[in-house]
Amino acid sequence: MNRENAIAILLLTILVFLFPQLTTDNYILTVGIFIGINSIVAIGLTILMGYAGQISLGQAGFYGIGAYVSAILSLSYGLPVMLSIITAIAVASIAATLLAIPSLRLKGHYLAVATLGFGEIIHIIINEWGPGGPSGFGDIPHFSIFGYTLQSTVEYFYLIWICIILIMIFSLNLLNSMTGKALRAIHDSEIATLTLGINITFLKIKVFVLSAVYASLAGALYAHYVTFLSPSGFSLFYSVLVLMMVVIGGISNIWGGIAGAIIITILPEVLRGFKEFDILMYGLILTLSLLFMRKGIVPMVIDVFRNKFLIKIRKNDA
Amino acid sequence: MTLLLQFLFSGLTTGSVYALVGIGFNIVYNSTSIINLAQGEFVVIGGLMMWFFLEGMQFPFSVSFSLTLLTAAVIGLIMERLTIKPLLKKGDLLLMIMVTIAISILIRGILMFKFGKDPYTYPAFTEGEPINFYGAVITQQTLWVIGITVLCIILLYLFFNKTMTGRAMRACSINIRAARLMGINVSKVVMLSFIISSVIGALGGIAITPISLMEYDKGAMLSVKGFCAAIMGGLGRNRGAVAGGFSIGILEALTAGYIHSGFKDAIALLIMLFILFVKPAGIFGKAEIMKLRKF
Amino acid sequence: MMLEIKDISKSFGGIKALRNVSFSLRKSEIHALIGPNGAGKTTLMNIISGIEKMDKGDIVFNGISIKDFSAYRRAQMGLARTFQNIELFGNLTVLENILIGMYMKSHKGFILSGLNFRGVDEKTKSRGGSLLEYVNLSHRKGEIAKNLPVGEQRLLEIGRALATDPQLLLLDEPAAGLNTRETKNLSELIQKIRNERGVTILIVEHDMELVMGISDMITVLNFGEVIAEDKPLAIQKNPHVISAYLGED
Amino acid sequence: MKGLGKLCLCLLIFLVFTFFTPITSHCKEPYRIGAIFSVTGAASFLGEPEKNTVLMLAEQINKSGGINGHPLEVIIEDSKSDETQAVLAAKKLLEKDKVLAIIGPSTTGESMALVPIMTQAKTPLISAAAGANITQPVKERYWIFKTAQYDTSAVEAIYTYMKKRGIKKVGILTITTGFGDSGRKALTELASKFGISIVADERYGPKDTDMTAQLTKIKAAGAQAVINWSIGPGQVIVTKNWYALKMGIPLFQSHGWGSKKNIELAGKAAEGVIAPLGRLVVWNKLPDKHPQKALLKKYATDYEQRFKAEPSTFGGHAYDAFMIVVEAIKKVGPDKQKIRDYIENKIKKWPGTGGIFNMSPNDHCGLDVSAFEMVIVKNGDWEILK
Repeated sequence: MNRENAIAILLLTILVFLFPQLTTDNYILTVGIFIGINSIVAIGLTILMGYAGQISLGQAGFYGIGAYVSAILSLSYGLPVMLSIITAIAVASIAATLLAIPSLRLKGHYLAVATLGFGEIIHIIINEWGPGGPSGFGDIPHFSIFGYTLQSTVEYFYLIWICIILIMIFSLNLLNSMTGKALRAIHDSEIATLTLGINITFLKIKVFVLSAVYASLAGALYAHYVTFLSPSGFSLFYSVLVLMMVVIGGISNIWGGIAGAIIITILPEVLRGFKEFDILMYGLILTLSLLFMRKGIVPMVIDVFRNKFLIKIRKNDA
Repeated sequence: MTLLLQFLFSGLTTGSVYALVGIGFNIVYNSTSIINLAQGEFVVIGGLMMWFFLEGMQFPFSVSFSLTLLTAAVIGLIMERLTIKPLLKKGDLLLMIMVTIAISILIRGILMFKFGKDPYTYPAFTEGEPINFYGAVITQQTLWVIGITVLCIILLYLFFNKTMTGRAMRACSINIRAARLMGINVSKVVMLSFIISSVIGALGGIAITPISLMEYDKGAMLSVKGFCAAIMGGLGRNRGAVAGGFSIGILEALTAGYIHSGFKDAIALLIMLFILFVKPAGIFGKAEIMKLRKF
Repeated sequence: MMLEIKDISKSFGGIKALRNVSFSLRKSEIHALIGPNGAGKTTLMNIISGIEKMDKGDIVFNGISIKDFSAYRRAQMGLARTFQNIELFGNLTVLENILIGMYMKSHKGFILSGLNFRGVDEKTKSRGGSLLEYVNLSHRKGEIAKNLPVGEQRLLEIGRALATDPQLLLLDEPAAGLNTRETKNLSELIQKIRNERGVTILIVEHDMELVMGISDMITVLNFGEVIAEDKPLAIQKNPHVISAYLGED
Repeated sequence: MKGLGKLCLCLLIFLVFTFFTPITSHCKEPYRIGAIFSVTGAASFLGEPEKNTVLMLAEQINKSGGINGHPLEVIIEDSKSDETQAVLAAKKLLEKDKVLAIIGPSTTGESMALVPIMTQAKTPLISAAAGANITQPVKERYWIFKTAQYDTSAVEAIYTYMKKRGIKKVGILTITTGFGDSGRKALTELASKFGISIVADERYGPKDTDMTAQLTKIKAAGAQAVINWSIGPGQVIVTKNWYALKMGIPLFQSHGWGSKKNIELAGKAAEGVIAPLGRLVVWNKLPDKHPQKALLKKYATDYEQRFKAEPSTFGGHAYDAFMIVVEAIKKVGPDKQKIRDYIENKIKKWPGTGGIFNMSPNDHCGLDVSAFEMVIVKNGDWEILK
C-alpha cells in the first residue's frame, strides 16, 4: 500500500474510534452502521467496475444470499453466528463463480443484463422460498463472537467499521500488488495483457467473486444487526443504489465506494425535512451531481487538492 | 387449446409493451450506445398525460392523443439537450446511463407530485364486448395494443429505410465517426432518437393504460423488462426487441399458466440468461458487430 | 526447431488472408517476415501469438502443438510479442509496464497479495530496473507510458516482452515511426537480445535496410502466400520478390 | 462547468453536515408522537391515507387546544416501504425527537423490523399493519400493539359467507407482497375449517399488467369462486380481467378493496364483486345507533373535506392508533410506561374505525371477525350483504 493510502487508513481508523466518543446519538450511529454496510458492498463493486472493468447489476443477489443463508443457518440450524456468516460467504462465492464463468464472456450491456437477471432470480427465490415469504422473518440471532453477543448500537458500529478497515487494507494491498497492476493493465490493453501470460478471464472471475464476498459479508452483517429480513431490501433497486454510490463516489478510486455510500445513505435522511418533495429533490441532486461531478467525489477532491498543492510548490520554486 | 390461446393472448398483451420499450431502447442505443433507463418512465408519462388531457381536461380523444405524444416528445427533447448532450462529447457511457437513472427518479418524483400515487385509467379506445376466438377471450383494447405495436414497427421500418433522416440515423448506428465525416449532424440524430423513443414509449403507455392502469412508479419495472427484451433479441435490432418482448411476455404467461405463476418472472429471466450464454449477442445480434462496439 | 508454421490458412469473410503458409524458425535465429501491405503478416503474427484463430493448419512450438492454446498459455510457454499499433499500458508508469511483464513469474496469488503490505517486492523491482537499463529507458522509469515518444514506446514494448523471459520474440514492425538514429539503436538492441539472451526472434518489418542488416533468414509473403524463403542476399535478387514489391510501388 | 462541479460538491458536503447538526428543541414543551408510514414505495397505498389521517387529526387536536394544554407535535417519517428505512426512521424518532410513542409502520415486515428496537427503547409502538406476528407472542411483544384487523378475521368473514352459499371449491389469487402473502397463508390455513378446498393457488407481482393467465387457470381448475388478495392496481386489473373473461363465478376481494376509487377504475367490471370491508366505507348505510357510526361519519366527512379524497380502511388503522395514543397521554401524561399500561388495560369497548377494541394483556390487537361486513358492489356503490 502506498503512503497516501496508509495515511488515509490511519485517519479512518482514528475517526472510527473517535466517532462514538463524539456523539452519543444512537440515531447517527445507526446511520453510520448502514453507511458501513453499504460501503462494504460499494467497495466490492468499485474494485469490480473501476479496476476490472466489469459491470454488475446483481450485487443485491449476493447481498441477499449473504443475509438469508447466514440468518437461516443461525436461526433454524443453530449454527454459531461466525460459522454461519462464513458459510454464507462461501455459498455466495460459489454462486458468483458459477455466474461469472459464463457471464464474463458477455460485454457491456449484455453483462449488465445477465447480472441483473441473476439478482432478480435470487430475489424471486427468497420471495418464494425464503422463510416467511414476502413478509420476511425475524428473531435472527445477534452477532456473537467467542461467546460474547453484541447488543448495543456502538458495538455494531465498531464491528462494521472494523470490518471496513480490514477490507480496505486487504483491497488496497491487493490493488497495489502485482495483481492490482495487472487489473489496471487490462483496462489499457486487454490484448497486451493476454500476450504477457496473464489469464484475464481467471483474474476477472476472482475479482467478481471478491465483490460477491464483500456483498455477502455485508448482507450477513445486516441480517445479524437488524435481526429481521424480508425480500424487499434485496431487489434490483438495491443493486442500482450501490451502482449509484460507486459512480457518485468515483469509480476510479476505491475510496469512492465509501464516499458514495456516505452520500447515498445520508441523503434520504437529510431530505426527510422535505416531506413529499424528497424523491424530487433526490432525483435532482443525483442528476446534478452526475452532470457536474463527472469523475465522482473522491477523484475530484484529489484533483482539487493536488492543484492547490502543486500551485503552492510552483510558487515556492519561483 | 383454448387455454393455450388464452395464455398466448395474455402474453401478447404484456409482450407488446415490453417490445415497444425495447424498441425505444434500441433507437437511443443505436445513436449513442447508451441504454436510456428512463425509457419506462415515458410509458408512464404516456398513460398519465393521456388521462390528464382526456379525463382531466375533457379534450376530445384525437386532441388528447396528439397532445400526449407532443408532451412526451418535449420531455424527451429537454432530457437529451440538458443532460445527454453535454456528456456525449466525453463519451463516458456509464455516467450517461447513471444520468438516465437519476432522470428516471426525477421524472417519477414529478409525476408523483402531479398525479399522486393512485392508479389511473380511462375507457378503452372502442366500446364493446370482448371478442371470442376459439373459446379464448380477447378484449378490443388488447387488439389495439397489438395493432399499435405492429404499426409502430412498420412505420419505424419505413422511416429507417426509406427516408433520408432515417438512413442518416442508421448510418450513425453503424459507425458514428464515419457518419460524422459524411456530414451527418450527429447531435441532431441523437436528439431525434431521444424524441422518437419517447414518443414510442408514450404510445405504449396510451394503449396499455385502459387494460392495466397506470401509476407513477410503474416505469422501473417496464424499463427492466424492456431492457431484457432488447438484450435478448440483440441490442440495436428492432426485430430483436420485438421478438424479445413477445417471447418474454409469452414465456411469462405460459409459465403462469402451466407451471406456477410465482415463478413466471424467474423462468423468463432464466431463459434469457440461457440465451445470452449460448448466443452472447442475443438472438438477432451479430457477434462481429459487438466486437466493434465497446458497449 | 523453435517454431514450425504448418500450412496455415485464414480468411475474413471470403477474403483469403493466408493461404497454406508454412515455414519454420531455428533456435536463436533472427527471422524476418516481409511482404507488401496487406500480405497477411500481422494476421500471421496474431495467429502465432494466439489472438486470432486460424481456419486450418498447425503451430508447433518447441515440439508441442500449441494451436488450441489460448494467448496467455502461449505466453507462459515462452512466446512474447510486440504490436504494430503499440499496445502499451498507457496509464501505467514505464516501470509498471515492465513489472506487468513479470507478472506470471512473480505474482503471489490473490489472497496473499491482499495480505502483503509491501506491494511489489524489491527483488522484482530491481529486476525490472535492470531490464529498463537493458533497453535504455532507465531515465524514464517513473513516467506515464503514454507520454513517451513513439521510439521509446517501441523500446518499452520490447522491454516488456523481454520481462516475460521469452524463448521466442515476435516483433511487429518495431521500426515504424522511428528516425534513422533510433532505427540503428533498435537493430543493435535486437542483435543484443539474440546474442546475449539466446532469444529466437521473428520480425515483421518494412525497413529493408534493418531487415537485411540483422536477419539470418527471410520469408516473403504476398497475398497470403509464401513466395520466397532464403538468406537476405538471395532474397534481394529473387525475381518474384522484386516483382511483388515493384507491383506494389 | 468546473465551478458548477465544485458547487455541487460543496452542496453535498453541506447536506452531509446538516445531518450532524442537532435539531433545536422548541421553547414550549409539546408532546411528541412519532409516526412511520410507507408514504412512498410499494406500500404507498397504505402509507398515504395513514399519513393524511394523522396530519388531519393532529391539526384538529391542536386547534382545540392540544392535549391537556400541551401542543401535540407529530413527526411523520416516510419508510419508503423498506425495512432499513423504517429502522432508521424509528432510531431518529427515538433518539432525535424523543417521541412518547410511535404509530405505524404500515406493513408487517417493517413493524417486525422495529420490534427489537422498540423493546430496547421501552417505547410503545402501535402498528397499523395486520400480521399476527406483530403482537404475538404477547409476552415478547410487551411494547407492541396493532390496530389493523387480523387477516384471518377477513378470511373468516369470506369463508363464513361462502359456506352459507355452498361454495366449496375456490381458486385464490394473491399478490407477491407481504400483504398478499399473509392473506394467502390465512386463506390456506382456514380453508379446511370451513370445508373449503383450494383448487388453484396463483400469484402475481405488484407491477404486473395482466392476470388473464392466472384467472384462466383458476377457471380450468373448476373453482366455484375466485378470491383475490391484494392492494393497489392489481385488484382492479384482476377485476377487469375477470369481467373480460366472463368467468361466470363470483370474485371476492380482500378488505383492501374498500375504496370507491377501485369501483371507478374498474367501471362496470366491478359489478358484483364481494369483499369483507371495515365499516368505514359503508358508514352511511349503518343504523344510527351503531356505536361506530358517529365517529366514522366525522372521520369520513372531515377527511373528504380536507384531502378531496375518500378515506380508506388503512387510514382508519392510523386513526385508531393515533386516537388510542392521544387518549392514553390525555389520561396518564407523558410517561411511556404508563401510556403502555393504559393501552393494554384501559382500552375496552373502545369504538374505533376498525371496530370495537378490547385490548388486554393477552391481546394487543383487540379486534375480531365482527369488525367486517360483507359488501357487494351494486350500481357503482357499496351494498351490505346480510
